[in-house]
Amino acid sequence: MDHETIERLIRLGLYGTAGALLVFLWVPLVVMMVLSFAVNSSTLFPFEGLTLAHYGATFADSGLIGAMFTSMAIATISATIATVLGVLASMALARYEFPYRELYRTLGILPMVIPGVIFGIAMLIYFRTLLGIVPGFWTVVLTHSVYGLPFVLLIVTSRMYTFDESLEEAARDLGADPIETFVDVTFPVLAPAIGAGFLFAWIRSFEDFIRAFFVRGTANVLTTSMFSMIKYGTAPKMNAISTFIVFVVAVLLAIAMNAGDVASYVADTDGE
Amino acid sequence: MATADHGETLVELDGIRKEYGDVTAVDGIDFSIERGEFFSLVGPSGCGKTTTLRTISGFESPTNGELSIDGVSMAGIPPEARETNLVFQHLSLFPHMSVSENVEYGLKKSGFPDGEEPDDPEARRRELAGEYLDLVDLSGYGDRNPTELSGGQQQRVALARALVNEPSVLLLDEPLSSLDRKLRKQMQVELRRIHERTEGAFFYVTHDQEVAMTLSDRIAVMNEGKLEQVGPPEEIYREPATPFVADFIGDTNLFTGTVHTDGDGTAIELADGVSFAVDDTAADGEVTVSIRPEDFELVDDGTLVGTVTERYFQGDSTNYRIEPEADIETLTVVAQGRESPVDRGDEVSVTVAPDAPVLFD
Amino acid sequence: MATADHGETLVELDGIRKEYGDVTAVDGIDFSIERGEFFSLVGPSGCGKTTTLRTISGFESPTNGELSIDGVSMAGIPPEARETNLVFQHLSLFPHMSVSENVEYGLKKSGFPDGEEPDDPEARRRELAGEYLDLVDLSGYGDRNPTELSGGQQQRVALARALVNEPSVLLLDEPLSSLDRKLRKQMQVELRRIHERTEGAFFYVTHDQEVAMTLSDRIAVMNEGKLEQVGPPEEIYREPATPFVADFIGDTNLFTGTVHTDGDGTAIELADGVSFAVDDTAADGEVTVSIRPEDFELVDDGTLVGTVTERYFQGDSTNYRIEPEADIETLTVVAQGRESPVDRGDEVSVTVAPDAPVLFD
Amino acid sequence: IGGGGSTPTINILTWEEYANEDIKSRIEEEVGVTLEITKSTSSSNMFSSWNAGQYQQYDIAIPNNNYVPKMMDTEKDGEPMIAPVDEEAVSNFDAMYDVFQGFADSQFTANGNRYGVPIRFGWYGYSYDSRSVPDHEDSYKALFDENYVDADLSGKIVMYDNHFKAMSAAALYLGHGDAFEGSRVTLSQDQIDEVKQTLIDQKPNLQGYIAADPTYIKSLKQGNFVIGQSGRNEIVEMWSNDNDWPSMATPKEGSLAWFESAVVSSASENKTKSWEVINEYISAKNGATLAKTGFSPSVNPNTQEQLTDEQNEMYGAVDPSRLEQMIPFKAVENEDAWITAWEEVKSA
Amino acid sequence: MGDSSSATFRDRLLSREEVIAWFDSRRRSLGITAGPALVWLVLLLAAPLTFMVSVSFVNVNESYQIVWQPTLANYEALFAGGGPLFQRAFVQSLVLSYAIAAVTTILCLVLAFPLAYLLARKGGRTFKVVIFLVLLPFFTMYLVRAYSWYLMFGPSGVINATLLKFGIVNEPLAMFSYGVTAIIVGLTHAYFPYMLLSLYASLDGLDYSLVEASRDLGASRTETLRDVILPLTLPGIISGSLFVFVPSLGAFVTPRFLGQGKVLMIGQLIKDRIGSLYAVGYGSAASMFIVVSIVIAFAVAFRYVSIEDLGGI
Ligand SMILES: Nc1ncnc2c1ncn2[C@@H]1O[C@H](COP(=O)(O)OP(=O)(O)OP(=O)(O)O)[C@@H](O)[C@H]1O
Ligand SMILES: Nc1ncnc2c1ncn2[C@@H]1O[C@H](COP(=O)(O)OP(=O)(O)OP(=O)(O)O)[C@@H](O)[C@H]1O
Ligand SMILES: NCCCCNCCCN
Ligand SMILES: [Mg+2]
Ligand SMILES: [Mg+2]
Repeated sequence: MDHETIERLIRLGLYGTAGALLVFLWVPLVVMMVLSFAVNSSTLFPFEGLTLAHYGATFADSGLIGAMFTSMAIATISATIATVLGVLASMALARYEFPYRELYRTLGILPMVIPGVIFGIAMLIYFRTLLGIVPGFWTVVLTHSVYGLPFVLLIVTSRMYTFDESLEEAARDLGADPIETFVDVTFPVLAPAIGAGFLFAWIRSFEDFIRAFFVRGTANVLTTSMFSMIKYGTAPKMNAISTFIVFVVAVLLAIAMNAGDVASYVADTDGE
Repeated sequence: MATADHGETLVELDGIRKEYGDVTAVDGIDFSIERGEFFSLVGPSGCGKTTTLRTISGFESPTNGELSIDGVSMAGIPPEARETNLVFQHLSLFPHMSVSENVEYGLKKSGFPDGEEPDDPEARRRELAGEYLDLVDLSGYGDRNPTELSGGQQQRVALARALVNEPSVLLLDEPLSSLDRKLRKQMQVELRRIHERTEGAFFYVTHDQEVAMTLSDRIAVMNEGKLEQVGPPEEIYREPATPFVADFIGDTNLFTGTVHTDGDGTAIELADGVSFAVDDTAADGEVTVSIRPEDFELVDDGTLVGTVTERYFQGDSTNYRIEPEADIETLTVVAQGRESPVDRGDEVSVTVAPDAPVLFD
Repeated sequence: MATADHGETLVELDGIRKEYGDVTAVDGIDFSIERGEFFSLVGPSGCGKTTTLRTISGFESPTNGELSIDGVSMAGIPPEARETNLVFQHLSLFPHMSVSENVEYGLKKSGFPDGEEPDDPEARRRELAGEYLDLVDLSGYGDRNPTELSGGQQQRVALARALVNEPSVLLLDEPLSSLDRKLRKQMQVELRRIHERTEGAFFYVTHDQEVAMTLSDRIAVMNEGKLEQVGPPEEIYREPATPFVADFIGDTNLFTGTVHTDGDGTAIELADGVSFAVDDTAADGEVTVSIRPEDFELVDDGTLVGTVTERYFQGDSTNYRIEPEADIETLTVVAQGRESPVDRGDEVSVTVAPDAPVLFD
Repeated sequence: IGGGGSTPTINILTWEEYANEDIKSRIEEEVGVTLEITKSTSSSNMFSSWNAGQYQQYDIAIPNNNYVPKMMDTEKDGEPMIAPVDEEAVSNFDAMYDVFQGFADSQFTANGNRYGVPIRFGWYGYSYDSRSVPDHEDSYKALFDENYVDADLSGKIVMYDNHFKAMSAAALYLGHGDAFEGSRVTLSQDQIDEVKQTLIDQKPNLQGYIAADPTYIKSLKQGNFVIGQSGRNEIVEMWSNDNDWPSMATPKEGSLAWFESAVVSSASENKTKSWEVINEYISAKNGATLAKTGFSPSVNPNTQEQLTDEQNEMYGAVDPSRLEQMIPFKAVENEDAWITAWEEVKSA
Repeated sequence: MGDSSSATFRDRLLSREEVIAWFDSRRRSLGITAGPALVWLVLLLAAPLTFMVSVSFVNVNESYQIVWQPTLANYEALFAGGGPLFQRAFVQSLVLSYAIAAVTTILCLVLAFPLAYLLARKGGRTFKVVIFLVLLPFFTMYLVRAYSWYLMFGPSGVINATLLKFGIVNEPLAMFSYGVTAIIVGLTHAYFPYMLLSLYASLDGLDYSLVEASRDLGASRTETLRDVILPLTLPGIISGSLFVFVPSLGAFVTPRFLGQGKVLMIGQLIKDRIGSLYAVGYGSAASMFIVVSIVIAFAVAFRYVSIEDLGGI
């Protein structure tokens, strides 16, 4: 076989694997979406026809929709806290040398890599036994604000490292004081990374089941509702709500990817 | 614009010293920049040029020494309050602002237009920014994003942004080093032109001695945190104060030799039987001597005989490496003009006009 | 090593054309590289130099045309099977290998030492790598990590890594562009020296015409995917085939004029009353003429009169911009040597030796 | 349309059927409260979440009877976590089958206080698809002994994903019925090990462990398995949906009977209202609806008047005397050892 | 008029200078930036984890109250039970979890590499579309992804039903039943994007001319992969592996639904203990093993990678 043929085969192999992977990533989701419109909502065969009834039932389920709004509220508050803390911490890490800096950084990454079960339990016994706080909405917010921090930290610090500090000096040089410099230059330049960090923290909170499970108290969040839906085998609503979420995320992601270079923030936070 | 007002001291550095922990970046230097002049600071990488410039602009405060601008001590004055503006090596244009917004930014921060409440300050700034974009030949580019411009155009935006504030001193840190050769040549000409059209002094930092020589009214040569020499380009090139300056500014041949003075005048002996008459009598005994490649002349009966080992054609001149018979360093000799009188392997002899060698103790 | 064996064709490009979608990067070029020669390809950015080089090394296959090395067609031969080696612009030293391991890598891949089972192939490779590190003056640096070396040293490692395989052609893509001026000059000298000590041809790609002229046996000038001229540096500089070549190689003044031939010989008229005698009779009628800055002579009674608007001191020469009285382009004139006979604002007149102007149709 | 701001909210942690809209609105109207019902899927979750602090957020929980003593034992600030029954508020108590009144006395009473009120009941055995599993004498052997029924059941058996239910079945199969006699289930360590080994040996034949009743029904319908440990209510539900092929078996070795019992948190600010709500769950009308919804009989025999004959046969008039041959749910001795053994089964 | 405006200007100037002075103190600006997160992390991460450590050394009594008396009982309980050590539930479950996490990690690595390589080499529209297709599942809820596989697997799940429907098989295939395979597939699907993004970041940062240099020096494609690409993308491989391995190790939801109760991973074991017995001591002690092994994994990993290289996530 000559060189060109080998090249072609290798290329074919690469594209083949990549294509197969996309199929792997998508098939179960597509099946689920199809099932959300199917009368028989738990498997494709025997196929019994199409219906929108599952969607009707889902959006009529005030408990489920309420839980979704609770989750959104938790995600928004906790991601905001994580973003504020994370951006400040990133500035410290990127700009200053200080004792125990590595430890600080490691501590900041840790919430992301501690298994949810363990973090959830630790928070539960901490809130309950040590602090005597009754778990609920706010304990989930607190837990998720810590959980979301690493995502902001990682994305923003790596953007920070490539941030050209001479931009700030240029602003100072042109007559801006430190605060104006931050407002006029630092923040706008970092904004896409900060936005990406917020988005990540938001999604991590919104999709978290296990931490919320332990510390939610009587608050109903979407994931715990979905969890019991799966456990009870209430597939129709589960399919419908899941499909709805995939759809919303797709639209938002498409908008975000057209508006800014989300892909590079997610995939390659080194920036350019 | 116009009419530089030379002769009056604008910036004065007095014993400026800057230490970073153990590192002494700038080791006590004094010089002054005059109103309206084009002053360059040159030296090898790491010699302290940027540190000096950042001290003037206010981003570093000196460990020791006094800096004053326009007679006012700058101690404790932050960068934004100084009458200096900087053109950064990597330009540092604000990527989230248009070209015009970049130029307007300094105006806005300085409260321009000040005094009475003008009708539309925004428009006034935009207008002035436009004038400065004209100055740098970028009319009509105001609405673009900086990233949509070529390297040379970005360079000019950076200039306009700094110039629009009409700083007493415009500080430029290697502004041309990221450009390619053609553009660099072009921008050199532009810089001179712009300097002439504005009133402020330019303080230009570079390790490229060619650019500095071409552009400057005066040059300061720096090495390892210390000043070696300050003066106009011709003086620096023709009368270098130290071997370092001779070597750094232009190409040169450095030898060690002994100075003998007798009835015939002064001569320097580089090795047994190799000696040249010299006019320079500044030094005596064991000396270092600098002879520029173009100061050698290929003659039939020179005192220095050697073999041509390399010949580099350079278009308007030809460069030779000559291995002398005597036990001295390889020579670099330049023959200017179209003629390339000798070739590799030729045995040649060279001589030097007595006014050419420069001696150092 | 030693004894270059010129005259025999080693690499032959025949009608090579490379398209990327709509872009024609290389537009049908033919040239050949001879065994042992130092051949440079120069041209402005984007003209197709790298594409040509990558075609030779096998990283691109030509859309049309034939490439052969040593008489063998290279169609379908992958890079690893070609007798070429590359020195990359950004060096591309393996950061996870020591200097010596970098140099040994190619040996290992080529199965050196081959034939019988040697006692300790590892050691044999290390030894040979050591020899090549010697060649590039890096003995004793083998155990370092490439990142622990200076730019110039890294450059030499890259050379050694490519040379150790004793390629028939060493391909170099802008290998000096990331170095600063002093180092670049130094490395030029090294490159020539190393080329002489090895047997292979060097194919050197650059946009820096100065370096190409200094180093090459022959130069090919490329523009927009096409070859403009191939020849030795002197020929290219003195007898450029096109205005593009004249302008790209060295500095020049380009004018349009009319050629008149009468009893006195041939003369070219640039404007009313401004004409020079010329030896070149290659063209006729309306022509473009190229006159190098150093070919003008400042004289008392030249035909071309103008005012000095700029004066750039350059050490061994001085550059003037002269605004002619006649309606022609601004001149660039170089006065070589120590003397700087005129100053800004002076009225001067210049003349040109008849053998200097080059005419183009 | 209620009284607005002054209506207290009663928070209940209980099984899904208790949230039935009809029952809920009737109770809200009758008692003058707003019910906030959180669904739970297991008694152990009800217990552990209350223990973890949620007793402060709920007024009522309705776990299985065996968890009531555990809750009585659990102290918060030196007091039991749950409050004694407000006898006056639970006026339907007397209408209950005697046997449940007896259980309440024997299991839920300490220091002269009663802490729990039974609501509905049922029992566990196993059930199977009569189309593929031939008739046989009801015995746990069907689940554990490969040769007991004349069919290849390998990979078609399910068990409960619950240490108490699954291990009890194995213990009964092994003939350790006497361990279920006292006030607690008392298996010796050796017996626990034997149970464990039996379950481990059974594991390769299992299709899986089933965690929730609806999953059992769905899976059985889909034919994923043909025989499995189950509650009676699942099968009754299938019968009422016109699936006549499932059969419910009451193994001769003994069945486990449960009755869900309501408790009120000691932290509740509306204890009386809470007991009134509980009382409503065993009224004739609500008890009948609850029975219908969950396919499990109420502890109040008066519910039969609200149901059809067919309904009564399935989940209305089930005589609790049948429970007397059965083994009531009870707390286990040495639960740690049970759980350890169970984990070993699951991880084997 | 003019006076008052200049007065306010002066005030502004004053406060502005104060602010500048305030910020110019390095310690203060360090405090402002590093401080809040530090407080947060100490109060909501370090403190709970430390407390968890101490809880792992105490017992819970019959009234389910913590008895503050140091004991090793919880650690003993982890290894309680008869038979050889490796048959004890905790050990088995731990080993199984490690094995599942390891296989998942390797699968993700092997599958993600080609795609990451292509993405890093290609730009333009295709890149955008593909990255969109990869990111979308990544941004949808984890639970949804696990659930979608729950539909696919099982004796009558979509895969088996489809195979049966088209007569490809007569009996549901056991390999598509719930169990370890299903868990690994589910976890791979769930955490694959982490690996992809890490690898992508690292491959994208790889100077491709190094690959060409290797080819130029005579190395074949596979040799180049082994000698150059893999060693140089090691940080990406390691960070991607950590981000897949660690959550897989402690996974709860996926094994819960895709294991059909027959598989007990360590996350479930801990959760169930707490759920049924409120065995916080036992749960804490078991957690220590995971946390310690994660810390060790990171300590080892950080000998090869710096935290900056983890940027991809
Ligand atoms: N913030 C700093 N901390 C420590 N050392 C520094 C710092 N800034 C500069 N230096 C050191 O001070 C010396 C002078 O640095 P400076 O940047 O002024 O050199 P330079 O002449 O501008 O060099 P170049 O031509 O490479 O830009 C160098 O040795 C440098 O390493
Ligand atoms: N892979 C490619 N795909 C599309 N166009 C390409 C590709 N590689 C090169 N080109 C285009 O081909 C032309 C020639 O490119 P090439 O890199 O050969 O130029 P060059 O002479 O080496 O320039 P430089 O001096 O800037 O390195 C350019 O217009 C370039 O944009
Ligand atoms: N269909 C719901 C049945 C509820 C049964 N409760 C059973 C309690 C046994 N743990
Ligand atoms: Mg500098
Ligand atoms: Mg190129």
